[in-house]
Amino acid sequence: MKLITAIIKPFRLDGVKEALKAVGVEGLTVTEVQGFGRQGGHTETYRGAEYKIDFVPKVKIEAVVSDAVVDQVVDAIVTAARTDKIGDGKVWVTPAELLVRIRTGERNDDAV
Amino acid sequence: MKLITAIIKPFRLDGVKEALKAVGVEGLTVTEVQGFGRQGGHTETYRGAEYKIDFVPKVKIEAVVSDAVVDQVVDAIVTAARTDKIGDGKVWVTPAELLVRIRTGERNDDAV
Amino acid sequence: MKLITAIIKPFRLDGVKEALKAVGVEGLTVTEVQGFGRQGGHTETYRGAEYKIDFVPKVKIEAVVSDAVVDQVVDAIVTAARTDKIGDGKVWVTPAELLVRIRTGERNDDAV
Amino acid sequence: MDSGDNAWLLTSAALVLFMTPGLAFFYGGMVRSKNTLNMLMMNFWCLLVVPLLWAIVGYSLAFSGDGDFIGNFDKSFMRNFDMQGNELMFMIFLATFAAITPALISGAVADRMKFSAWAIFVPLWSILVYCPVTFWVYPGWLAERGSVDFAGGTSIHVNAGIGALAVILVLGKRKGWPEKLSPPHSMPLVMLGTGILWLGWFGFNAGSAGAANGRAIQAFVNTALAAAAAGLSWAVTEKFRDGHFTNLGVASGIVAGLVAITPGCGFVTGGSSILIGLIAGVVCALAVGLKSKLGYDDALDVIGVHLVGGLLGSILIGFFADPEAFSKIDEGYEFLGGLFYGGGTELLVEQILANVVTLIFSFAVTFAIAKVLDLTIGLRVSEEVESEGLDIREHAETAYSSLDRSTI
Amino acid sequence: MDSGDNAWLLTSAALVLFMTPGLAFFYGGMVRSKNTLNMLMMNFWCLLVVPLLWAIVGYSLAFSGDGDFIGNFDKSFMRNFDMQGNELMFMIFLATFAAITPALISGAVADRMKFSAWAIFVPLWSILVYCPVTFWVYPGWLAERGSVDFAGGTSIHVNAGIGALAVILVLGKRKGWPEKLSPPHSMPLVMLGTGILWLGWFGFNAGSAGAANGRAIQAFVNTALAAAAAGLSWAVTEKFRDGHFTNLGVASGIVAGLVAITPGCGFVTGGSSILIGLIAGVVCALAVGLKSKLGYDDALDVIGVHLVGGLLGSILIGFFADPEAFSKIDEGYEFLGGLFYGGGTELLVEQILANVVTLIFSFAVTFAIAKVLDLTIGLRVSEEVESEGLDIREHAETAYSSLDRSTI
Amino acid sequence: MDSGDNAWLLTSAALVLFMTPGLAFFYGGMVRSKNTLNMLMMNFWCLLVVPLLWAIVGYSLAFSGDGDFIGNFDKSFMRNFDMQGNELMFMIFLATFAAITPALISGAVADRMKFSAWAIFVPLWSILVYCPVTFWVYPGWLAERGSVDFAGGTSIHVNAGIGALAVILVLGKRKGWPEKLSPPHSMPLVMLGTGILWLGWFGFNAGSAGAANGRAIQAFVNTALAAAAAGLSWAVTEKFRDGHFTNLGVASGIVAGLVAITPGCGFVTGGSSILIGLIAGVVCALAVGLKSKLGYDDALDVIGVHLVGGLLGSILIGFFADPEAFSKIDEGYEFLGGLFYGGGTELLVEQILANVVTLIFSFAVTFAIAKVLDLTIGLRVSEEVESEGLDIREHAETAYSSLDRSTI
Ligand SMILES: Nc1ncnc2c1ncn2[C@@H]1O[C@H](COP(=O)(O)OP(=O)(O)O)[C@@H](O)[C@H]1O
Ligand SMILES: Nc1ncnc2c1ncn2[C@@H]1O[C@H](COP(=O)(O)OP(=O)(O)O)[C@@H](O)[C@H]1O
Ligand SMILES: Nc1ncnc2c1ncn2[C@@H]1O[C@H](COP(=O)(O)OP(=O)(O)O)[C@@H](O)[C@H]1O
Repeated sequence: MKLITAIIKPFRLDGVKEALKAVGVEGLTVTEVQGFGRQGGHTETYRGAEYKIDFVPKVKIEAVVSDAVVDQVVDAIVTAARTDKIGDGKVWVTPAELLVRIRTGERNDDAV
Repeated sequence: MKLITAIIKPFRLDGVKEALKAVGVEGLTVTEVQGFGRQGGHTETYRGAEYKIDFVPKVKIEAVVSDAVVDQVVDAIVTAARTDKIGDGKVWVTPAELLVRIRTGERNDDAV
Repeated sequence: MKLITAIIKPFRLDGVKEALKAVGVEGLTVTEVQGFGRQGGHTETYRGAEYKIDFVPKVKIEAVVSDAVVDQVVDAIVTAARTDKIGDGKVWVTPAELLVRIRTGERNDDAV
Repeated sequence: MDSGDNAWLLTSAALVLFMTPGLAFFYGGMVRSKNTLNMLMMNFWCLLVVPLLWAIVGYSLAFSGDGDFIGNFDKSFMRNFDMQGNELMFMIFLATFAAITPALISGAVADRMKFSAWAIFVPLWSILVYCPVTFWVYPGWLAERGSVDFAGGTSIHVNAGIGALAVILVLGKRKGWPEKLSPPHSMPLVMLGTGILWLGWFGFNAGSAGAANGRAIQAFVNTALAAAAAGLSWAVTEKFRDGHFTNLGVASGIVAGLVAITPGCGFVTGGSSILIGLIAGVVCALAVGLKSKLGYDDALDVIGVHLVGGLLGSILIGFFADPEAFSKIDEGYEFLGGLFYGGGTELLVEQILANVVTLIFSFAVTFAIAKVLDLTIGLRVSEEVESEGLDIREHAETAYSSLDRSTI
Repeated sequence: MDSGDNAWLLTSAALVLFMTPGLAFFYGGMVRSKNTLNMLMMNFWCLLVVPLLWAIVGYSLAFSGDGDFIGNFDKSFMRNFDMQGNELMFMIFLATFAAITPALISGAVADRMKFSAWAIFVPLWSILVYCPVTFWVYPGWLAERGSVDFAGGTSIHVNAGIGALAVILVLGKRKGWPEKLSPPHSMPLVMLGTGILWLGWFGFNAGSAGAANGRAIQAFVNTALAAAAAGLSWAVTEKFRDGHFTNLGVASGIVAGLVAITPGCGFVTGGSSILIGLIAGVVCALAVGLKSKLGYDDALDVIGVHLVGGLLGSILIGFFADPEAFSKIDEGYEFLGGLFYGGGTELLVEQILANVVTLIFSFAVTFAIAKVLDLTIGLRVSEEVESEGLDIREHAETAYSSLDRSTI
Repeated sequence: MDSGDNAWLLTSAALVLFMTPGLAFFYGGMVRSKNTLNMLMMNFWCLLVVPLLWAIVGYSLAFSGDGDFIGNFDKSFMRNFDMQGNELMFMIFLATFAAITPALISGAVADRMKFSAWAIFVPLWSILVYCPVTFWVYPGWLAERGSVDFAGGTSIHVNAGIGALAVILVLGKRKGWPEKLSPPHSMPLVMLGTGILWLGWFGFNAGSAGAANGRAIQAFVNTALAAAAAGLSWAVTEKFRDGHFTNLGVASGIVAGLVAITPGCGFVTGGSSILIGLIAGVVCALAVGLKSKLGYDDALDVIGVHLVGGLLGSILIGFFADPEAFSKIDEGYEFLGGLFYGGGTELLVEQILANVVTLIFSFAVTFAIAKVLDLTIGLRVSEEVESEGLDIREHAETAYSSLDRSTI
């Protein structure tokens, strides 16, 4: 089992979700996050004072998947999230030793 | 050290927290997330137009624990979070190589 | 590659971000989370009724970094986040097998 | 028709109508975000249904005819109005009072009542409870006996407050109550509601003078002072007991003071209104604690604030009513004096009687309505809907949507 | 100058000015949070620019002189005012109407219009469209022929509604529309806007009587009843069609009813206003569905609510106008009767004519303004700005900042 | 007592009372969410404490008796009022002004003042600063010399603005200021406050005419035009300097314009009010930049907006006052003419004198109050409370609770 984590631009969420469904990922979890990176933030001006806002709204997607499909899933995310502009985000993969479906107690590949 | 991550129904948070306390987990971190899975979302209607809301509010719990108690902790979560209805969520375990308590600099099992 | 996760006090975010920049971390992702731990929560009173609020606002920082810099990064976080008061938070390290920059498809150390 | 009086009544009616959205925000901020829209909807529903019902039949039932117990249909459909005498203005001004009265009850039933049941409850209650009680208190037998109610302490706050108790006894407690309590999801929304309510209450109380005269001014002054005094005394009570001055305490105290001065604002003078406010703030601050002891789940304290505050204010008239002071303001304005102002106990007895009668009648009929609704269409949502939230399941809407900024 | 009339007009003008912030919240709650401040700003902009323009030249162009087609400059810069006759009051009261009219259009262009283009569009449209149409409908030729418009159905709602259509035809659809829809980011903000709009509309409609007289009272009653009726009928329409009573349905219905009763509130009686409201609620609830069928992206339904509701209300006067009833309220108040009140078809024909003329003129001139702006400075933001959000890119501001509580 | 005048004063008083919640939202939206409720509470506190104090003793101290420097106690406890002459109305109308004046100061001390210190500061300041200054400016020696202040430029805005400076000099800067700035946590809340303030300001300014007469109308017109002009000129200033039209700029400009026209709205005509507004918008937009240069932490710009705007408006009366124009509106309404209207420099000198006196007295006494409070109970929260947030620690409340929708 692997946990695949992707940080993407919010407006690509729908596309990535569809792409993941297409490669058979049936469950995932989404978090609204703030990203800091090469893209840089922006400046807001309130009453003439400048506020450097370093963080850019991003969306984090997490999905635990079977080892067999990891590459496919990563590719699907990268393809769907890509806009070729700075700030497109990152995908990373970490090992997961166990996955349990709470409702049934099923484990690992059965729980995906 | 293992990082245990659980996605649960929001209204089970209190119960799971108590169950974790009962098995000796003294620290955990909670995030409000949106889940996508078999449970499906719901439809909202604004001025006659249907909006398919795919995501369901969930709560993510993360706790880093000693290897020795992993099974116990997973079981505690599964038992406390279970409602036997679709959408109860998932628990997964990933290896953690290091844990530091910022305040004291203590490491690993001492830092839990 | 390692994924470094830190739970810190919100008002230390700026300091930690600067410390990370100083040791060469160019990207990271931030989430607003709620922590539960030794620090305890607080009590709110509405119309005379007490509400025990167990959770304390915290900020989670995630950064995937090269193996070589892990210790340095952890140290930087610990130093910058430390206030010596209870509730300073935790840092943990988990292995990451792959990191991809979505924009370019670069992998691992090139993608950091 | 005097243009100045008209101007004030037009303004007052607009302000009182605005109170129902204000109440919606006051209550809506106090519930969790998953039930916020249901709360707003219960209140707005009253604004849609009641004014129409009032224009068609309610006003006539509550104010027309010489009967002792109920009005007739002579003025239904806005017929037979005295167009020279401003009756159309009077009707619509009172329509806004009729609308907010059942809306008050929504605070008690928060988080668990079927909207379809509420949709039917509101018009039924207006006709079967609000119209007769209003008739008794104003043109009818209670008024004739000597009891007074300037702007609706008995007919509105006591009436809605006891009605709320009757409904929640049928409806039952929220799942988890009283162990699991949730703090208000948006205190700024609560404070906005408070501000709007106070603003509107000037129309409510001072508009009830029916003219832009000295009585309206005195009622206005009393409204301002009693609200301030009660907000202060509630806040201080909490500070002593719990250690903090809280916004919700201030908001609750302001509303309690406004409720308590409502029946008497046209019969007492400024000093008395400060005292009434101070008393109301302390008493209501203590009264909201009763529900957990007695075991009824009055979610947002309709009983502790409106029933207790209304009763208190109405009965205190029996002590503080000061006809002499008003004779200097407005000639020919007559009412019984209170115990402290040389009037003996007569007024006090009448005030108690009027409220006891209202308590009994309103409780009984409201309980019957709730019971019938419960046995027919059901009063309460399912456990699943209760835990998922009423907004999504009852209204297919979400109060705050953030993830969706991601689309496009 | 009668002090009572003054009091009511002062109050009304204040309330109508408050409607534009109300509209800002009504619309601002419906858009996503990334475009909320742009929406607020488009509305507040009208409050800054239009009253100044109106005082300087607009009022004179719209109300001064004996011409048939346009006013003159005699009363520009507030000169030559009849100071005994309350003309200054009249000017500022109408300034608040002039301000909200272009603001209505902002709902259609939401999420994609350059703010610089909007900043210029507003004064241009006020002078080139609003002033002439207002002249025709009030002192000018359309009024002289016999058509009526009590508080601005034709000159405001139809005018802004058709103008909205013209602008969005030049502007184009939002990226992703109609496949990708986003729910309102804050329904409580929408409901707050609704409450404020209803409150203000009493000033709008009943203030248009120009005095605190019986006509004002009747207009007030009609405003209350039509709004309630339309809120109810829109909500019931949705309940039957979609299965739920929704807050947005109620809010939309209330506004539709207010729009529909605006032109006729000083010509019809209470029963008719209930009917007009009921009809408007159903028709507008259906009309908002047209855009996806016809393919124009009227983001927040300015056409379905204001154009359709305004036309409906204006034309229904031709059926329901009741001069006899008003002769009992106000002596010497004369207008043609509607078809159902013995007046034949004359008024109906004039109402249709006035609206057709307004539709053609306003569409043509607004389209031309939009086209010129598009060809010069550009009407639309870039795709990048559209997806990142207009608040940050056009205004360098964020509606809600939470992470930043972390600093210090 | 004229019913039309009463109607307008009742309305005005209600609207002015509503300004304090409006100010609470205006300020409350600008601070971070962790300090929002503390800000609301500081404002609501003024609404609880000051009207009571005013009725009991403040009004008498500020308006009763023939002294030059301070009133007497003859009218304390609302005794000895001229009930025919509307004095009760006058008292309560002015109570709402007295309440909002210290509330203005809350914007300067945001994020760091102990609530217990604020709770005591407010009544002390009202009695020791507000009452004497008001006495001098209205019945007392400054007025007798010839200076004017229609609705409270000197006695309210200059007074509160310089008081704010005195308090923050004792209180010190917020931790991290000026390096660490946090953006407003909710701009919609700020814009809501702005809308409410503008609405209420019509009561503030036009109500200060004391009647629904021509002067009230002129004051109303001036209020609308100056606010619009200043909103526009502030926004344009920012557009040129910073590149964007911002909501906060518009909001700040509107308030600056309202402040600046407050003292003169009953002495200048419409054209002058546009000029005053345009000037105020630019000057205040620049003035808010001073604090970072001079190093005082005026959190929400009470000095840049209220002190500077109030001084500006008060002194510009010396140029623009136009008694002749008003003689056509209201017979027997006399005041000195401004420099541009044939009045020479006399009025200008008096205006400057009145403000200088106020600046000195208010600064000195406010500084003393703050110092005493600091040395006794302490003016400032601990560093820990400052970084954790005042809402939780000072009030045991949280503005927005979301996680808790999870319970049940
Ligand atoms: N090393 C990292 N660890 C965790 N998240 C990262 C890392 N680098 C970037 N990110 C996330 O990815 C987002 C995009 O990164 P950025 O450097 O701005 O652009 P790009 O990915 O196109 O080079 C950031 O906003 C941040 O959320
Ligand atoms: N593979 C997965 N990876 C990460 N999160 C998942 C995964 N599958 C499900 N989830 C999370 O668990 C929640 C419940 O899953 P769902 O499929 O709806 O029901 P169930 O767990 O009962 O089968 C989802 O809403 C989502 O947040
Ligand atoms: N075992 C753990 N796993 C995950 N997060 C933890 C764990 N223990 C603590 N935390 C997080 O760290 C925060 C601080 O922990 P706490 O026990 O309060 O203080 P300290 O770290 O100073 O001992 C908690 O609020 C929680 O968010």
